[in-house]
Amino acid sequence: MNATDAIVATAAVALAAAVLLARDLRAAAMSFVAFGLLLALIWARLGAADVALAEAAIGAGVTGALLIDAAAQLAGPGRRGGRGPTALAVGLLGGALALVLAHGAVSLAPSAGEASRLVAASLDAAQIVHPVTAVLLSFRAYDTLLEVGVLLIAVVAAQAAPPVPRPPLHHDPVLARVAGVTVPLAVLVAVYLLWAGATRSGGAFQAGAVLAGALLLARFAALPFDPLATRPVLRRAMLALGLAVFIAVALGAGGAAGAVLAYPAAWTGALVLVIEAALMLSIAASLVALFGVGRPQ
Amino acid sequence: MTELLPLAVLLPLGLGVTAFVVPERGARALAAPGWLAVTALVAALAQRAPWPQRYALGQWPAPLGIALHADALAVALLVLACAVYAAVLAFATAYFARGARDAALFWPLAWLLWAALNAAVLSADFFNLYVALELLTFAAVGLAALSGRPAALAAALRYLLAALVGSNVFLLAVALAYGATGVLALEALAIRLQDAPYAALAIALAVAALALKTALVPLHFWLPPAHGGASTPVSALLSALVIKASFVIVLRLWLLAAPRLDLAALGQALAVLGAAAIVWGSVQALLQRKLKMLVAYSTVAQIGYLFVPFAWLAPGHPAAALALEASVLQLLAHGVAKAAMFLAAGTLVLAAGRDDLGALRGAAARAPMAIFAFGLAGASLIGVPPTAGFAAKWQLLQAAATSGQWAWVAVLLAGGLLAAGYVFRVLKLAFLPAAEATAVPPVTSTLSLVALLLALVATAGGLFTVPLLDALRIGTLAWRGP
Amino acid sequence: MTLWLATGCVLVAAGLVALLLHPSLMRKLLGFNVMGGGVFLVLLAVAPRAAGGSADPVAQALLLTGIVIAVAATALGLLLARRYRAATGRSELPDDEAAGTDD
Amino acid sequence: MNPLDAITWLLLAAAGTFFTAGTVGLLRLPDTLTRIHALTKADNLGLGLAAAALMLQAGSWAGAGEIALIWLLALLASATAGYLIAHRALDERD
Repeated sequence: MNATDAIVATAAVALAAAVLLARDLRAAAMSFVAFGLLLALIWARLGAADVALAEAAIGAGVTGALLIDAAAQLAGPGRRGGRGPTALAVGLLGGALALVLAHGAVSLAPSAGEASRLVAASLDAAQIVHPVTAVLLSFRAYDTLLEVGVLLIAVVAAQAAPPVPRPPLHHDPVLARVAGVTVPLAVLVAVYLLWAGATRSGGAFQAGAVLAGALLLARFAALPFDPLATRPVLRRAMLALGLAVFIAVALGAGGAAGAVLAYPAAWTGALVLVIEAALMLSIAASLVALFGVGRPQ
Repeated sequence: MTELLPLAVLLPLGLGVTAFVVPERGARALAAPGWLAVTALVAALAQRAPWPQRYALGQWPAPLGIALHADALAVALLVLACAVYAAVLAFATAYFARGARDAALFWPLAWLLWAALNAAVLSADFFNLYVALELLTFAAVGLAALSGRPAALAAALRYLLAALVGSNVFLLAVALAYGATGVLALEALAIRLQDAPYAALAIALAVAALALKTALVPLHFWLPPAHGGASTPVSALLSALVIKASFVIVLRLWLLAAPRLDLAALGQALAVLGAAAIVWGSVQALLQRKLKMLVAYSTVAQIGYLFVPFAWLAPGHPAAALALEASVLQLLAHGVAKAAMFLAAGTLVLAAGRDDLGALRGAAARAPMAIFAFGLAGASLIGVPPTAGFAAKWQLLQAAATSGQWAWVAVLLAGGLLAAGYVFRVLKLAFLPAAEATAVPPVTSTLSLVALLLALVATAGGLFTVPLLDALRIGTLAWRGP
Repeated sequence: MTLWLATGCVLVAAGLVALLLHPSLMRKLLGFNVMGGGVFLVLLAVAPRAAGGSADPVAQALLLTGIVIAVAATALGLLLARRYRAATGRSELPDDEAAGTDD
Repeated sequence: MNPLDAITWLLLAAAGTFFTAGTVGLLRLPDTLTRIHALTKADNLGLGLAAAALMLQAGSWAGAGEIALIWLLALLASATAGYLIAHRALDERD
């Protein structure tokens, strides 16, 4: 343990307290963005660059934006805190859980790390250079496939209620000019993250989150760039594209390679890139859909 | 041809994607061929004894990759899902108006839920179980919110928040287990967990999370509004299948990941909570004033029967095999009977024009088939011979007798009596003459017919207990541990 | 690692308490996210260390999956909560569970 | 300590001072418009100093260039955000 780590850890706990205890919801949501960025810093310090990128883009970025966006609508008179005895009981329970957990986790004998040793030993066989990408799209590709399903279900489930009317977005010349510069730049960054994922940190999820940011900014700034403003069938197809391509490759390439979710060795790189590109588009479209932002008027 | 295992997940997943993209008309037309395809696949898979069958996805053997694992327990749930979906899809075709917004969402979510169910029961990887549970939760929450009415939204939110607590606790268990062992594959975990300190904490956290998702008393608070307030085909899916999947994962962890741990205290606790659920859920069902809420509380009670066998579910216990059989039979019996009962109850509500027990007066004349279906399903829940419910409860009684623990017998008898109480309360009202002339448009007989057919399956199921248990060969499911 | 473990456990407990106790829907979702961050921290802290100072790739992949699922859950929860608010004017769930089923 | 490190430390200390000033301003100043001053002016300068400190340590021209680019983007973002918030604040005041 060193001093920097101690400061970061203390700050994380303090920010969590700010998130949970802030008097108004918007302050809580803003604190959450700071909390997410601090978590990203912790992941970086722990040597998890991929997670740090994802936390910054998705955890702090997308989640933070969603929370700030919702804060205005969800603020209410609302009571604060729980009901006396229940609150005390749950609080004690929480404290006890933290102690037991901490004790339990600390007393874990460090494991031999068999799964991660196998990952390191199998990278050549998998034909993927970056270990995290290899786990996500080869060794544990099935997790990723189902996770994309989770995202699609969230989008479908979110349509279960009539949309909440929003105040119309106004065209703003300054925002439009700035967005005109940053949106193409963000698209470029997204494509770079996607491309980089094959050999180092990055990948479809980080890229998708950045692309979603670009699409939302374009929409807020009323730029003429809005690929999602199309016929409902096509929009739904775009949302489902990632999962559809993933399933098709799992079965098609799997058929050629002899097992579901296996890749023929010579084609691994190309197939992984195809899946990731489709995932990026669908993830971006899903995140935009989950924001529930309509077209500006 | 073990490719059938991953296909059992990917096929409904693909159907869900298709049903989402095409217009409602197309999704509706997909229901029958889609069901046939999945059922044919499951039937082929069920023929593939000896179990368990395993499949290494991407040809990466566990613990590097993720393995699917089809044993008797998984196949039992796969088959149950086929049966329940047959009825629910047929019911939904008549229930939802063509082109309606809720129908357009029901079809994709129903297929995605099926994929999630199959994924959850087939997975043999601790983290993959977490992802499958999330898939299941999101689909179930979306279905619960389907109507978009404020009550449905509140129920869906309560369900989502409860499930999210469970998800985080489950992930915490995964983290502890991974830290202790360095692997996630359940069978590899089983070997390494026995030496790990705090291994029991990881399993206990996971079981607690799953008890919340299965709505075991006292963690059942979210279930009645979500199941009772949803659209009728959704209620049937949620009550018959969704909570069963999380229960199957409890059994899966118990049998596959933790056979070498001493979990006797945890097992006793689950059994006692199960007994409490039987009594509390039944009493609440007796007190309800709405039909679908009554049926939902009956689910709370019936979940108790799933957990009582944990009193004997320890390696080497003389009643262990009986207890396991009791759990699996109850899983199947309640699945079919409760789906039938919810479909019948939904039909009765439609026929009465509102969901209120008082409005049931005269229902026997208005919707005789639905009342008959309700009664038959109720008989299975009570445990009247020769229903499937009787077979499950009989197995449970035998387990109690084998172990000489007679207190459980009292709980089981009380549960049966209370169930008889709430079922007959409904039937009595239905046979009273109608209080006022109701001006409700008649309900299509398809709805009643589907409910009745499923109720007949529940009734006749008990006659096939012996061949069923033979086919499942549940005894071989028991421990490979010491 | 002990430091990060302790931090993770504190976040788990704090988030869980907020998730269970706070009546406000949005604060419950904030609690869920803080708790999730704590769980992720515990996971990465107990995971085996890979050579060369970078974290265990398996644990990293699990976290990436977890982060995406968490954002999907948060987005779905917020959308449902906003629609519930728009329909009823409430940003909290009613105390009485039976009240939730009245149409 | 070599001179490069010394300058880095100096720049970082200055950056810290400006960030602190900006944060104090954000917390203490009376209304939205004056708070934006604190944020956009003091924090941007602080960020610029920190970026300069890191550029000295980047070790390559390309790395230093990336940091400079990030600083420019942050400037653009905060200027736009400041403008939008001010606009909104003025709207609400009317």
